[in-house]
Formats: sequence, structure tokens, C-alpha cells
Amino acid sequence: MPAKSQTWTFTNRPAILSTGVVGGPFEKKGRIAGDFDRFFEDLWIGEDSYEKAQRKLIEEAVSIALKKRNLKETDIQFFLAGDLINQITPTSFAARTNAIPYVGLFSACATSMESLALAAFIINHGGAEKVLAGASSHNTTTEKQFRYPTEYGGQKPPTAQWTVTGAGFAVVGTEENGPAPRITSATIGKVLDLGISDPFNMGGAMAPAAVDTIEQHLRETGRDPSYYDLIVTGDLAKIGRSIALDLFKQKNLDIRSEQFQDCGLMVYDKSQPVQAGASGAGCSAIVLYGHLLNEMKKGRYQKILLVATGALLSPLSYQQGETIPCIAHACAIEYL
Amino acid sequence: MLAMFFWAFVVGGLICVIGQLLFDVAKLSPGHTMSVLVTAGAILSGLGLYEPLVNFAGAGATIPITSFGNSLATGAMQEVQRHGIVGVLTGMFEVTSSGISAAIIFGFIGSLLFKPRG
Amino acid sequence: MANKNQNKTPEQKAYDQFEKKHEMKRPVLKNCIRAFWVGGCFCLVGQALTYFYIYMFNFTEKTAGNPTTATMVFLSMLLTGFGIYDHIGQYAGAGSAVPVTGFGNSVVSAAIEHRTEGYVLGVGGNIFKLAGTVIVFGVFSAFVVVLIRTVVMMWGGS
Amino acid sequence: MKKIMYVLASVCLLSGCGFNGPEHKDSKMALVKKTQPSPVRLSNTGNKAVSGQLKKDVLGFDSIYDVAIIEGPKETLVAYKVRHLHRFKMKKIEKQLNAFLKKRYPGRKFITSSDYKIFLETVRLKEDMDKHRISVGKAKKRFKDIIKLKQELT
Repeated sequence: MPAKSQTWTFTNRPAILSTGVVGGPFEKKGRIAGDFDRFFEDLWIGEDSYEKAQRKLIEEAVSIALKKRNLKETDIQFFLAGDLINQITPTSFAARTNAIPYVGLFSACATSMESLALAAFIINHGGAEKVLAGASSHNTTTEKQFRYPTEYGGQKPPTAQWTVTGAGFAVVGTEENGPAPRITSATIGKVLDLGISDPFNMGGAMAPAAVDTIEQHLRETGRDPSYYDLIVTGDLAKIGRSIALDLFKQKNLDIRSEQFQDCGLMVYDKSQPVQAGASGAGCSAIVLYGHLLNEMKKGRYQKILLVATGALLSPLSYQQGETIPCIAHACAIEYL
Repeated sequence: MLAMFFWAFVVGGLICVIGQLLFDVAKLSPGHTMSVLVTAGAILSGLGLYEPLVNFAGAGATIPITSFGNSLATGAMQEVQRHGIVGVLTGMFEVTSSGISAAIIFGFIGSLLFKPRG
Repeated sequence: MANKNQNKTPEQKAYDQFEKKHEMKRPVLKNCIRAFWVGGCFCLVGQALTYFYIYMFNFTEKTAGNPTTATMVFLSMLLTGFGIYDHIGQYAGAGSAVPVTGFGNSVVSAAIEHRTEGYVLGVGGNIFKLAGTVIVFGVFSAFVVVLIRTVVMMWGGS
Repeated sequence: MKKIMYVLASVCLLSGCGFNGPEHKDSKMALVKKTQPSPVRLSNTGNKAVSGQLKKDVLGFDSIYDVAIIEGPKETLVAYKVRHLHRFKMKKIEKQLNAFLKKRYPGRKFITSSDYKIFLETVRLKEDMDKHRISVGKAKKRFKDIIKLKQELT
């Protein structure tokens, strides 16, 4: 491996011990509804603001993940998480509730893999025994912050994406002896900006970042794309995915289209009015910790590479006419 | 009267189509589009073209947001005739006040009654 | 906008072209037809209300516009509050944004959205978050137009 | 999508149901179709032939298709309806009409209006008078109210 590498390889078998995945009413009607642990029937989740509701999502997902293993908050050493809202308050407030030493993270929608990669890194190097990692997003808080009030009758173009209401959290540790989903390597992406400035076209902006991270990962691990049963991007949605496939061809990466999926296209049913697909920090988290891990346990996939993509914009930056810088982090998860 | 309904529908619809073209072809945000339409209404009013349109199409011309620019300009022009150049400042909201006050009042009442549904 | 393009590196420009090919085309014709009929319907309702006020109250054709506008904004408040207007908006685009109900919707939706921040700072401070641009540009353009008109009339001598 | 259709349809219906005017048979339809009411005279100063002629003169305008006239003690109210495609030029028509009346009937004061409301009120007043529902004194007061309404327009 070259000296200056952006990929970590984990030899001490950090594993995903348990997961908690919760979603909202809209996700319940989606395609992978069977892979959630719990749904909330109402976007308010009994709270008086959507921001508090998002905090509740996180708390619920965390407590489900802990309960599955009969763990208490005190058994967890670090809590690595983030979301999309200003100053990541929902996550920080949830961290106030569970009182686990907390590292707040932000890579927009790539936060899910950023947290998992860091968690695996900490575990691998003996920094902790158990770490909680994950991400969340809430449709209306995100709409409110990045776009328009939720009741505003603006028309979304077909390139727009629908922010997932959901949270996915995982306990990462080492103690598992038998087969388990393990993080074998992770690639930290660099920020790429190819000059897209339309906030309603995130997929188009993020695709190059995803392709770059995948390319780096494959080169630095010396793996061929066929090593993986599935390469999954975070929330590129329709446009981003077709761009990425084209970019693979340009770069002579042999990734077949049936091997290349996108979380943004897996969450919702075709009949749901989500335009190009799903997005949000919670999107890749719920798909990985829910659907994909279940499929791995069933034996459908052995090795997957999950590349979460994030658009690092703020409402301020795009109003000031700035283009959208993007990032992608990848984690390789193998069932062994 | 039936002709009035017909033309209200057609003219109102066409103004909306202009708005849609600004959305889709010029790729303007809703905020930009509305600003353009309001400004267009004010300019047409200044040229004396908006009033005939209102006479012709009734609500087809008064309901679209362009009429907001028209009534601002009309209010100012009326006041100019009465009080001279200072009227440009003082007469602006003479005609428009109902739309804005209704929006404020119902907006506030709405916030008392409703929660965003998502 | 113009200088944004100049600042782009050749790589960014090339990607821009490349990306455009993948972007889904907006269904302009379909959107326009929808905008036309929905926008037209809003105007029909407005026209009916105008006649209603002429018939039943002491309003003339000119003055009936005011109560009509207010009623339309009221309707828009109900449609917004019950969560219907955003669905109409997605279907009709400008057809529901351009009529005065769209103005009402932008005010009411902002007010409802920010009620969690309190009535003074939340509702009061954000109520014109979206509609503010319309008011600002309406007032300023009307000011400029009338000023020019007045000056021209004075010089023209009519 | 269906939901939207229902809502729009019900809004249209609701607003359409608002028309339940008072007991005026003719005036209910005054805005929908031609009414062609015969001129009304509130005082005995003028003569009938003249007001009939006045009506014919106003209808002589190509762009005007319906007219209601009330002759008051001092002034004469002429409410008229303009053919729809001519409504763009409404201001010009009003100017022409005023000039014409001034020339044709010098010495008489005319108030003209193309506003539906004025027309409607004129027809309503005529009906009430025809049915002797109101006294001449009251009618004169109603006439003044209509004129006041017209003056508010400018």
C-alpha cells in the first residue's frame, strides 16, 4: 500500500454487533419497509417541533440498537454521529440524553459512512471496545432549512430528491467470534467540486465524488470491482447513478450496472412522489443497517462497498452563488 | 358575463404559463419568478396597458401576482395626480393594502390554527 | 450568473456539459398545460367572487377586487393549513404560485412553519420570508415606474 | 391527483352557489344577458320621446350593446355595457360617448358609466319603481346613492 493512502485496512475484525433502524410514515410505504425496526406513524413523533422529533428518532434508534444486545449506555465508550441540521443539534441533544462521550460529525449525507469508518478505526486500533455510530435525517427539518417551508406550494423539478425521515445506528465492536458483518477497510474521500450549483440536483453534483472515492479505494486496496458483490452509493438517485456509470466507463472501471446500486433508489416505491429518489444522512444509514445487513445475513451478499455521498452546501452558500462541493466516504463490509 | 369568465380563465391561465416558462425554461427560482412578474405588472401599469387588460379579463388580470405591481403603481399614480411628486411615496399602498393586510392577518391566524403537516 | 461561468475551470465546464446529458428534461409542455388550467381555475373562482361581491354587497367592478383578493387569501390559508396547497403546487407549478393564492400560500406556509420558534420571533419575524421579495420588488419597481412616468409627463407637458 | 381535482371542483361549486340575489327577477340576469330596460324618468321635466331617442343614440355606438338610463331631476345617468372584445378600449369609448352626448344634448348633464355595478343598480331601481315598491322620494335617494357610487370610482 502506498505511503500516502486514504484507505484504512482493518485487520482486527471490527464488526457491526447490532443495529437500530427507525423510519417515518412515508418510509413505511416504501420498498424496504420490512427491514426497519420501528416506524413512527406521525412526523411529529409526539413532540412539539420537528427538530425535537428528529432527536427522538435518534434516541429511539440508539436504544433499539442497545436493547438488541442487552447493552446499557454505559457499555458504550464513544458515540459518533451527525445529521444535516444547523450545528447538528438533534444529534448533540440526543447525546445529552444518552450521556455517552460524543464526537459530533458532519459530512452532510456522507456522515453515515464517516462515523462507521471512524468507529471501525477506533475499534481496530484498540481505542475502545464498543462504539455507537450512525446518522439521521428528518424530511421536514431538512426541507425547512435547505429549501422552503413544508407547506409551500413550490414545484420540485424531476431532479429533486426526497429527504428520508429515519435514523440508523450501529454498535461497532470486536467481541464477535462467529461470522458477522465486519468493516474490513474504509476510504476517506476528498472534497470535489465540479461546478454544479443547482441545489435541486444533488445527484449530479455528488456523482464525481463517489466515483473518485471508489476509484481510489479500488486502486489502494488493489481490488478489482468484481471483488464486491455490490457497490452501493448513498443518495445519488437516478441522475447521479447514470452519471456515475458513465464516469466508470470513462475511467475504464469495470463496474456492471446490476452490481452498482444506490440507496436513494432502494428506499421508496416507484409510485411514491419522490422525484429522482431519496436523500439525506439517514438514507444510507437505514439502507445499510436495515436492508443490506439483513440481505448479508441471508447470504445474498458476501462483500459490499458502501459509498455514502454528501453535498457540503448550506442555504447561505448557494444563495451566494457558490457551487456545491461534494464528498464521499466508503466502507467495505464483508460477512466473515 | 360568460365572456368575462371565459377571458378570465384564458388570460389568467396564460399569465400562469408565462410564470411556468420562467420556472422551467429560464430556470428561475419561485422567488425570482414572482419578482419578475410583479415588476412586469408595474411596468405595464406605468405604460397604461394593465387597466385595459383588467377591463377585458377581470379576475384573469387581477388575481395573478402581476396585478400586485399594477395596483402599487396605480395607487402611486393616483396620488401623484392629487398631491404631486410626493405621492409616489405616499400613495403606494393605497390600493394594495387589502391583499397585504389579508395575507398578514390570515397568515397569523393560520399559524394559530395549523401545524405544518410535512 | 455570468461570472460564475467564467470562474469555472475547464474540467468543471466539461463536466457541466456531460452532466446536462443525464439530467432529466423538465416536462415543459405538460407543466404549462397544468399551469394553464389550474391558474385559469383560480381566476375563474376569483371572477365568481368578484360578481358575488358586486351582486350582494355595495362593491363596484373596481372595488370588488379588494374583498376578492382577501377571500382568495383566506381560501389559500385553509388549503395551506390542511396540507393541500403544496400538493396542488407540485401538480400545477406556476398555476398555483402566480395567482394571489400563491402569495397567500407563501405567507401562510412561512407563518405555520416557524410557529415553533414562538409567535414574536418565529411567526412575526419569518412571515414575509418568501413573500418579502414580491413586496420589495413590487414596491421598488412601482416607485421607479411612476417616477419615470411622472417626469416624462412633466416634460411631455401633457 | 384525485384529491386535488375534488378540492378544486368543490371550491368552484362553493363559490358558484353564492348567487341568491334579492327578489329581482330581471336584475338577477342583468349581467348575464341583454336586458334593454326602457328609460326611467324620475321627474316630469323631460319628455318621453327625448329619453327614448337618447337610448337609441347610445345604442348607435357599435361597441355598446345594452344601456340603462335614468333621468334624474338634474342629471341623467347612462349605464351601458360594452361588447366584450371592445373592453380593451373602454376608456376611449367613455370619452367618445361623453363628447357625443355633450354635443347632441347641450345643456343637459350626463353621468356615464360602464361599471356592472352601476348597471345592476339601475336595473334594480327601475324594477322597484315599475312594481311601485318604492316611492318617488325614495327612488330619488337611491338614484343619488348610485351617483355617489359612480363618483367613488374615480
